[in-house]
Amino acid sequence: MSVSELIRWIVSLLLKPYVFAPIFFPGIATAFILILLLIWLERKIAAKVQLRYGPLYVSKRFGGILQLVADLLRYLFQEPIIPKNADKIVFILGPILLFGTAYIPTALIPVSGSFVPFRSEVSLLVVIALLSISPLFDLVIGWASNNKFSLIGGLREGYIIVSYEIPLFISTIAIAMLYGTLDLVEIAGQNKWGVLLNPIAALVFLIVTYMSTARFPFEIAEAESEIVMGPYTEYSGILYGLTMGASYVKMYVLSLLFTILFLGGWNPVFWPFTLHPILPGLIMLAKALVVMVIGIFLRAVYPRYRIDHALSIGWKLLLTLSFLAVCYSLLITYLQVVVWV
Amino acid sequence: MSERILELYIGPQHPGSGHMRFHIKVDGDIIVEAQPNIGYVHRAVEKIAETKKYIQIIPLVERPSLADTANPNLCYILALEKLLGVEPPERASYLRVLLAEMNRIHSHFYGIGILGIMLGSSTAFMWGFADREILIDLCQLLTGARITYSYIIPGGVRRDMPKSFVERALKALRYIEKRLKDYDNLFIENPVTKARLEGVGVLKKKDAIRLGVVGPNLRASGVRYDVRKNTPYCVYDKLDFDMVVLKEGDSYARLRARVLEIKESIKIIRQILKEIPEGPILAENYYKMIPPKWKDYYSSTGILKFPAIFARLKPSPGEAVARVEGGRGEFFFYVISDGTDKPYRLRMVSPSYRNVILFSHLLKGHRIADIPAIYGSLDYFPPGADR
Amino acid sequence: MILLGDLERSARKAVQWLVEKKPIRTIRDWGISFSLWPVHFTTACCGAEFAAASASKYDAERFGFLPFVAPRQTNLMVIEGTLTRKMGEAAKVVYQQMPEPKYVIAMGVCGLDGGIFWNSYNIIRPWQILPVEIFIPGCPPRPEALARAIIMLQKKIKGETDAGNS
Amino acid sequence: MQEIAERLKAKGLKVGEDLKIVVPASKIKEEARKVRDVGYDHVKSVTGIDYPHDGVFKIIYHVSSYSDRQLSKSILTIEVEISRDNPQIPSLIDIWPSVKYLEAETSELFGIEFQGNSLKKVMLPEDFEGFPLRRDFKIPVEGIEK
Repeated sequence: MSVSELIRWIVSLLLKPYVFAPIFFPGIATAFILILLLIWLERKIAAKVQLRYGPLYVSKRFGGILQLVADLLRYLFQEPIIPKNADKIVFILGPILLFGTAYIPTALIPVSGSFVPFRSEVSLLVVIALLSISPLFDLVIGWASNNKFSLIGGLREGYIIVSYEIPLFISTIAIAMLYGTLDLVEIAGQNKWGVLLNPIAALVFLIVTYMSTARFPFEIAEAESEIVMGPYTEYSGILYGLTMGASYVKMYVLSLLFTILFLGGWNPVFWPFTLHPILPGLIMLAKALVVMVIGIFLRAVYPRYRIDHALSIGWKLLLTLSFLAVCYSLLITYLQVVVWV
Repeated sequence: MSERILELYIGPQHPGSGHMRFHIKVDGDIIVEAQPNIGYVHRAVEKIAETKKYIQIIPLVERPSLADTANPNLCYILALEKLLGVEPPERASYLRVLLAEMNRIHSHFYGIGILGIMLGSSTAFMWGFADREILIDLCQLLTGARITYSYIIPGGVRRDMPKSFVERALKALRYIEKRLKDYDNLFIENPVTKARLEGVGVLKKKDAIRLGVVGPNLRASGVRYDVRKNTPYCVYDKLDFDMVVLKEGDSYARLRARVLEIKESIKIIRQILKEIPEGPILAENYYKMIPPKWKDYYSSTGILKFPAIFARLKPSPGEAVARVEGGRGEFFFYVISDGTDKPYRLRMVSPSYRNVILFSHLLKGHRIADIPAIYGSLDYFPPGADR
Repeated sequence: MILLGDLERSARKAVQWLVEKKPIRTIRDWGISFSLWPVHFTTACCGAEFAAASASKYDAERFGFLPFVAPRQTNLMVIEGTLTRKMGEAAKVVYQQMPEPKYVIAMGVCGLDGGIFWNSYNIIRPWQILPVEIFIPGCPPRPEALARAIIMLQKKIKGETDAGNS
Repeated sequence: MQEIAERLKAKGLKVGEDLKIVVPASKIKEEARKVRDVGYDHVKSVTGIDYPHDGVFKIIYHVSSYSDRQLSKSILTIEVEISRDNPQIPSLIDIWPSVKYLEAETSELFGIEFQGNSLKKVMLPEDFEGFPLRRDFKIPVEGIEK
């Protein structure tokens, strides 16, 4: 086993789909770079709307793009304070698990026709199930830091999680009916624009992505002006950095899912290119970026909802809309089967 | 039953409350009892005033309500002029009202900005403070200072209006009116703002009167009381503007009342810029005491040096009361002099101190998320309250 | 460097040696200096000018100066104006809650020696209770003065010595 | 001003020409109730003044009206004198609730006991002893005039 063979074996291992995808392309590396870009973009867009510059002198020529690198460095070298009466192990593990479990669903998201890490007939259901793991750690964080404001923040996070997950499930089922399959690769392969098929489900899914990642009108769990930083009040240093990044990772995953289900995956790419592993994935990433930019633009537009407004939207509005979406897709499938066949 | 109640301290560091602390008893999300704990910025203006000469008190009196400094200065000088028995010339009164109204506009923008950031809309905060800077530039052109003008002195004002002021002011006011439309679409008519403010912190008319509330909070509950209309001072009787009175009395009405008052103040400033008469800006008997070198300095630059008498100003023994409609409400001054060059007793009641009583009355029964909404809508300035 | 004794102490010594070396220290100082987040702690009336400095016209966010909410995530404390006794206790508590690389700017002439309220019975000087790095004169100081103070603090963090006459 | 003075005299209040009523400390409550019935519905300020040489505190209530248009143009002054060594006065909080914080501040800074006003601590820190606004509470003055 000479050295060159060893290197060649490692490289081939790295290029295997089930290793490359979760670590590099739709997985941790791109998500990490994307977080730094996204937060910088959010501050710049909010600054543009508010007639000012936003972060600039960090790297003047590139318009302050290194601002997030500076913030990350500060978090790294900041003293992580662990309060005396907080539950130590849970206090430290909370943000790490929150950040970690937010990535898991990318393991099932296909990059192109042939290049998918794990393929299964019910990959859509698996992704949805994996999505609901990471919000639980908000509750854990809220409870572990033994501070009144984080207790209330964690409780609020609990209310909101329950109120947005049911419409999420129902709207995905509604759109899956129209595709006829639960396998993400086939859904993406059909190149059909889900938005046109069932616009109600698309609307519900979009609102849920902004609700689950606390984008602006629904930024209630860590509402600054009411309960300081919500569940993350006691966190400092890199632990806080992880919690802040976790919501952006969740938005990244949800917007990838949104592009596959509603924006037709790698739609404009025709047959011969779909086998190329990276190109369709990049197009999908571009569409996901558009969805994310809309999400972060809301910071400059909306004030914050109160907890009971958000819950009433979640339970009353979104729930009925998602049932409507199911009936709508039932109607279409019935028409397709009976009338057109 | 008691262990259901959670005791919360929304303290001086908490973003939901300025420089004060709320002792809140919460049952679930509903506030059972709220007690404000103020005094965090109590710097004893009344005790210091007894150790300062009359002219030194002007900057002292402005510091507590820094967002709205022209009105306490005007109120103190009106009380002092009653003691001294001196009358400012016509042009000086017009300049005083001009500065007071410009200060009212940028104080209201300060209030809207703070309400915006309390509700979470950082754009309303940034816009509020951006448009405030336009008015501050105008005040800087007129008085030379950003927000602490000390512009009004016994018998008149310190500077005349520069030549370029009128058309720059009209240009700025046109820009502000255009900007107010943007505020309406983005922040005031925003469905989320309406959801957060409508029906929150309702102050009924008889409660507003009973609790002695002042300013836009009072007029938003339907009480027709504005010092500029009820007892006009300076030249307010010659200006026609109408009092902004709304009926609902909730936080949304208070926000709208402030925006409408900005429009009224713009109308007043336009009239002043049209009707301001020519003439001296300091009372005749004080003007005679200025040395000739400073007189032609004044005629060339329009900047007035104090006459030497102000250092040893000694009003006759007696007492005087004055009230002025500030941005946040009614200032009330009560000056007692015993013939020496320092006042025997200076009583300053600022509008925010009259509004403190509202917190424990309004916060009961609302949710935690309503604390910033109500706090922001009352436009409460803690240094002004604690003096 | 003898790696004797328990692992904990030697690990800390290793980290200390590593961080004090030239390359890592400059990166760390660069990172900290461009991400100075002041805690939301308005002590007195200079808060109006502090807000104007971080609003649209003077926009302190160009230097990475983002007013932030909780003491745990911030590394700069700006004492805006007069510090009364009651507020002094609160300032001490908030300062102790902030994580380690933290700096204090005393804004306004009241931070120097009490300003116009020098003879009030309820006033203490910030430098009596907190280690103040930069003093800003002015009552209230103009927003440009606060921006200049931030630049001076950034120079001081990066170790460019003559922060005084920048 | 004249017709306001007549309206007050009709209600049996001895009013000076500059709308000032001097009231002994014992009868403050009934006078206040009469003034409120005339139409003065809120208190603008409660001022304590310390006269150490003749050993007396003067408490001055400035009262005005929101609801009555004609009365809102005037400010009525009610002056009360209490002895300096045991400053006790019944609180007017049940007549004018707007007096709560104004009385609390005067009581804290002067040491005057307003019976019936539960609010005591408003401005000063808990561990502050002495009553600052009294004339005998000295604070440093400008250098040369020591």
